[in-house]
Amino acid sequence: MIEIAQLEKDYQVQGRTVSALRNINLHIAQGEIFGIIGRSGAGKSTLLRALNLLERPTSGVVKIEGEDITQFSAVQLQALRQRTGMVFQHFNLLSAKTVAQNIAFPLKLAGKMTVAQRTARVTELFELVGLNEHADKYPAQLSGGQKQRVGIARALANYPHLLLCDEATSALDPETTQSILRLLLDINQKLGLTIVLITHEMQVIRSICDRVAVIDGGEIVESGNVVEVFLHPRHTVTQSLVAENQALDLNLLQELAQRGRTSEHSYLLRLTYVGTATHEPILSRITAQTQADITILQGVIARIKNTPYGQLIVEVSGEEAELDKVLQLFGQADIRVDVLNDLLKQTWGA
Amino acid sequence: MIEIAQLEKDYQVQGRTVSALRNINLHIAQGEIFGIIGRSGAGKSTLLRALNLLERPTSGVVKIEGEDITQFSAVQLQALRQRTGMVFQHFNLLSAKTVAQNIAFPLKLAGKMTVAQRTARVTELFELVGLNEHADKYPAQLSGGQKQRVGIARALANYPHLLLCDEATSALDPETTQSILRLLLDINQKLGLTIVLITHEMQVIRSICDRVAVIDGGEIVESGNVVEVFLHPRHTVTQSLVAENQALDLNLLQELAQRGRTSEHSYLLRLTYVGTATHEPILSRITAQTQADITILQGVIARIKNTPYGQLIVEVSGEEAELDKVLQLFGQADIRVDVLNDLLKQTWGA
Amino acid sequence: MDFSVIEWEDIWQASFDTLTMTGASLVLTILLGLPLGVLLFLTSKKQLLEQRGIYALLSFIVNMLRSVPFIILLIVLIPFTLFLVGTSLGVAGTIPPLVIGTTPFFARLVENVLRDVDKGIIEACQAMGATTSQIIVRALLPEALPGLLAATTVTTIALVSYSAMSGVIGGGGLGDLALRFGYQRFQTEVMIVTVAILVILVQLIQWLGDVLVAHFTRK
Amino acid sequence: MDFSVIEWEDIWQASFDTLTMTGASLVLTILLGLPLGVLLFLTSKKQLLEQRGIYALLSFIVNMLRSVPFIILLIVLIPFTLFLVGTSLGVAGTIPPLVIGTTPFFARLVENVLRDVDKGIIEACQAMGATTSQIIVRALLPEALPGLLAATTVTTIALVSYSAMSGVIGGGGLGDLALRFGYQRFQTEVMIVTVAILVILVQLIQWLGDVLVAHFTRK
Amino acid sequence: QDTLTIAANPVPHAEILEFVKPQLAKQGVVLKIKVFTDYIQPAVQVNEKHLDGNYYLTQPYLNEFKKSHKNDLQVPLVKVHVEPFAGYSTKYKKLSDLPNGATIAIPNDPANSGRALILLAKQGVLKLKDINNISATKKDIIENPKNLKFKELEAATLPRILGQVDLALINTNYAIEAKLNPLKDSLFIEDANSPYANLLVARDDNKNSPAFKKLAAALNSPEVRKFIQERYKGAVVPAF
Ligand SMILES: Nc1ncnc2c1ncn2[C@@H]1O[C@H](COP(=O)(O)OP(=O)(O)OP(=O)(O)O)[C@@H](O)[C@H]1O
Ligand SMILES: Nc1ncnc2c1ncn2[C@@H]1O[C@H](COP(=O)(O)OP(=O)(O)OP(=O)(O)O)[C@@H](O)[C@H]1O
Ligand SMILES: [Mg+2]
Ligand SMILES: [Mg+2]
Repeated sequence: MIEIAQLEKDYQVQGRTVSALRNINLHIAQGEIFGIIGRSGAGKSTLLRALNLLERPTSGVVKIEGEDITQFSAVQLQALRQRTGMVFQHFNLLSAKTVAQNIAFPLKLAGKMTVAQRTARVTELFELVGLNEHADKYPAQLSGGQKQRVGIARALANYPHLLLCDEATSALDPETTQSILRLLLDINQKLGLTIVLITHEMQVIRSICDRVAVIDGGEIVESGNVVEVFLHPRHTVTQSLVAENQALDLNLLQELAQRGRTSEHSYLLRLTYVGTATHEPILSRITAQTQADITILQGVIARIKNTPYGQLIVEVSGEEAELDKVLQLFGQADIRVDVLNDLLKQTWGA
Repeated sequence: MIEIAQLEKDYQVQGRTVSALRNINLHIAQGEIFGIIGRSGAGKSTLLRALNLLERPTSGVVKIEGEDITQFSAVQLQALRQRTGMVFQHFNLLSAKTVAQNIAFPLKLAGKMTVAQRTARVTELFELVGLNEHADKYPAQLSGGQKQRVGIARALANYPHLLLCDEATSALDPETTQSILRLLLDINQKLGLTIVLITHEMQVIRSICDRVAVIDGGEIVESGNVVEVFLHPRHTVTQSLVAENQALDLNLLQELAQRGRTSEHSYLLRLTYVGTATHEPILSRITAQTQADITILQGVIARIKNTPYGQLIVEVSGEEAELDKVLQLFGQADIRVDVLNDLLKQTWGA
Repeated sequence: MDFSVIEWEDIWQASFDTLTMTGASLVLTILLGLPLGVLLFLTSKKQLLEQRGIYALLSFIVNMLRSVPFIILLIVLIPFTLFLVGTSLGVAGTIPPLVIGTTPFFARLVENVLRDVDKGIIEACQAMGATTSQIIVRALLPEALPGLLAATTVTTIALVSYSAMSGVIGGGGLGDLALRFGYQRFQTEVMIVTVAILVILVQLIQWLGDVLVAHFTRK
Repeated sequence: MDFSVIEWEDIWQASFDTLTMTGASLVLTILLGLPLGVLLFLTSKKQLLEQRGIYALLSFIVNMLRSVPFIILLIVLIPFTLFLVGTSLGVAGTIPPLVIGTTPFFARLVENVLRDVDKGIIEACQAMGATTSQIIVRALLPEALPGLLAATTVTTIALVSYSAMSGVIGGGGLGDLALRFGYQRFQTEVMIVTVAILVILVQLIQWLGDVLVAHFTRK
Repeated sequence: QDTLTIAANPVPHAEILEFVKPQLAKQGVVLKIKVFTDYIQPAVQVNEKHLDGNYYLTQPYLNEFKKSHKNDLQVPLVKVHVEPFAGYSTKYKKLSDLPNGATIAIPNDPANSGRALILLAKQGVLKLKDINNISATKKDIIENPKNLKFKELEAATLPRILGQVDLALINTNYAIEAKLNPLKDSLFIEDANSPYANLLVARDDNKNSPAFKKLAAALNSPEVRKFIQERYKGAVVPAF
């Protein structure tokens, strides 16, 4: 679907050249939901906007469905863009049109529907994003999240093949976010819609993305399957981004250290298990087989898209021998174990 | 600090009167960090904007530091607003001023600092929000998150007593969000800054808020300590908002149901434990004392501001007697247990 | 003051002429000036159809027409007017020079108004695959409507005041009456009455403009 | 064509007069029109200092001045001009009527430009406790600067073209020269030269305006 | 029925034409009057046959016009009236009282500025290169012993700024409208046989038409003489 090669983008700021994207290479398959994450100012929006040439790259190739769109004529580009939906970070709604007219706008532009079809489609979209009561309001009369939903409905109106979302749910509450994500996933599964989305909410990536790229300082520093990247982040930026609620909470460690509970006779472990292992009563069985005390200090057991996973920080304390046994048992059960004692010592020492 | 009584706000939409806020009563103490959550369009921004009278309420009283500000003269109101910082949902930066000038703007307005002091303060704020390199850019040349950080720096510039944040971190990645939250918490602790913040990221509430109000359809439907509200949400709206990654994942249940694993001889339980209980190796001890298998299906062990807590969905299977014993043991250990079997049956039956 | 000297029939006729001249010229000015202003905007720097050459040319023509004093324009255009409407005299003969005099002015105002439309909206249209003409007709102009109405109000009032000069070619109208009687013949009464009518007319135009602007402002 | 008949000294003097009249009037028009435009904006509906009465009054005065034909204004203002600058003749005598003729026009353009400033920015200033005058001086005007510069350009060119009428009171200038010699004395050469200079002047003004607008556009 | 479309200045030309209109109607001629405030267009329009004739030109101005337009299609039929030009002052009673360096306002249209300078020359306050050159300008002054300064303004403005100058030369029609009495208030005035008689002008091709003959006759009728004398009380003098 999308192939990007050697993409570069520079901006001119007061005479100086500032590089916003460097040597971007990316491949996104048809029907995939692809996430882009990165720190603020990393270049995510710039990259996304290069996919429909709202931002012309300084150099490089952007191929969509096999064709290099940087070589497209105006007419070809228009045709491509009509098949591409886009949700903007700042909404960009037409302030002089009502909510209904905003959503009908791409349909009118394409000019392929009768008035009746259009009305039906708009009504349908209202239902999907939950804006029924607001049809006749102007954007200035909407709340932030309502505007964002109008933007989403507008992007979906014309049954796009490709959907580009720039923080499409950032102004939405978790519940509405979930319902929008379900909607996107549904369209993706039924119609094979390819979605490229930027988000700061890791939960969004976990919920619907197949693959994810991490961008930093204008470069892709890591990319791959979401499960892989999220459970075993390699680059420091990725680690800090996905750390949110599953990596080690340093406050917690400090507290433990101060209480002096973590002795020589205890391990601080990070356990990671993916897939079916999650639903086995492993932890309780292991506990039953040893004399060691296992305390879950922090952790999540959830799923990334369709893959269940668990990541726990546990303290295992007991006799030396028992501890070894526990480690062994974890190993047999296909649980990845990282020993964090050193980290703890650092904190303690500090 | 803030006392709101009987606040009402109506909007006129095409001649009709639409109620945006109804019978709002609220008390926020000095030095508190107060969160407001609710679905998109609930009335959060409207409420926040009433606190500095950007939106004049239709009726009701807004008292700040004991004085009813709806009765304030223009001059009084200006003085109050100079002591109040505000971060806008849509940033509202001055497009004709550079980043540095935007941040210096409230300082210039107040006119209390010398040029040198101002420069020093602006440099300090740059450091705090991490925008050093962007001082001379204009807002149009910034990424979404960079704009938002300028907005935050501007709101903090004048050492406000009260800070109003409307989704102040919605455009920021988790890492930057955490650093901004730490910054706010720091100011809150050192200078006693009162903060009222709207957010859609429950993580933000968990990280720094003391109390939270849930608003729906223009009314406050629930409010209280964050731990209380988040762990035992009473109102359905609250439940669905905080459900995100800790309530029952229906997909998961369905899967379980289909696999037929959950038999008559098993319970599906939600365990909730708060405070010190979290750090006791309770689960492993109980496992050791029974023959039952305990599988953690889903859950979080984390902390809400300074309170550690855990909420797990577990499946306990084994002999009838063992199951009863497990329940008993949980009870003794001060763990709140909700039996979810019925829910499961519903899903199964469906 | 002796208002009995006033020939009310003349005043009525002059009012009618002013309305005709202003009305007809306004319609034509909008028909010509709007596209011209849009073109100026589109071809200018960093805009949709950036075209330095065309912009420079259009801008030059507009500037030229604006720099020629209106009376000279009236005269220079006589052959053209004659060709166009068959006479260079009277109300009909005044309309072409009025239109040519105000069109470039209106076009500049249109250009300025369009420059203030949020760029994000143009981008959104582009992202939806809109053609340039769709962007103009369906987004740019509707978004700029309040500004365009305000510009039209300013232009209409300028037209009323320009039409006073039409006496040079026998155009007539209130302004001309004020000039001929009030100025050249020192009949203060006529001047007061005509100016009063002009003031009322302009007041009405501004009021209508304000109402329309308010009605179409959605921000 | 025989350009040797042209008295270049006259042309030089006329150019100088035009520049003086336009320049001085422009400065005064901005000094008066900007505050007036700001006031119109502030007191209008739904704005910072909404005041129906004051708006209606200001709007009426502005409309009245705009509806009086310029020549009549020239005459009516003679006593006032005399009082102000000691003479109602020549270049000095032309400036007050020019200023009074263009100020209301400029004020309307200013009002229109200010209406397009993002309301969110005004709100942000209010939230920071800015006084109304701080909002105007430090936020509203800087934000509207490109628009204001464009309006100033339009006004300057209007002034150049208005100044052609100054001959009525002996004002002189290029437009007057074009009229009296080029038109009334059939000296086509003079007309061509003066109009050419006017075109160049207007072209320069527009170019300068465009450059400034581009320079101060930050969006 | 014949129709004649005649261009005229508003005062007194248009008024005199209005006066003869009913008379002509009786003789089967429909008279249409086009009022111009301008001094050029009426002549140009006649040349280009958009109008049948005009009534506002004086012989010197007609000559000048023919010269610059290089044709002589326009032919004077009859003289109708003279608007004697006069000098006024609010400060001085006699021309000889004018001080050195006095400011004199004169009209700025070519028809009248030359006329004003010639009148001044005839009064002996200055000398012109050619006293018969009706399009003389300030540049044609060869002697100016009193160092007079000239301000050129639009004719209709002159009465309004009389107080600001030492002397103003004003067309009688404007003087009268401004409530000046050309006979009493003026320091000097053109004599009756001024070359500046206003003419009824036709073109070569229609000068002999019966309608024009009738109009010419009507304008030189005793009724018109009486009308002019009664209405304008000396400010406009019949020239036939
Ligand atoms: N100017 C207005 N005119 C009419 N209705 C309005 C106006 N402003 C807001 N509303 C309506 O009032 C309700 C509350 O809006 P508000 O902006 O407070 O919501 P919110 O809770 O902040 O939502 P979000 O999370 O989406 O920002 C919404 O339904 C909105 O449509
Ligand atoms: N028009 C511009 N001129 C100059 N620099 C720009 C311009 N647009 C963006 N930049 C810079 O390019 C970098 C990348 O911007 P981009 O908008 O792609 O970031 P982002 O990853 O989307 O960030 P965010 O998450 O904050 O939205 C930023 O440092 C930004 O300041
Ligand atoms: Mg971005
Ligand atoms: Mg909101």
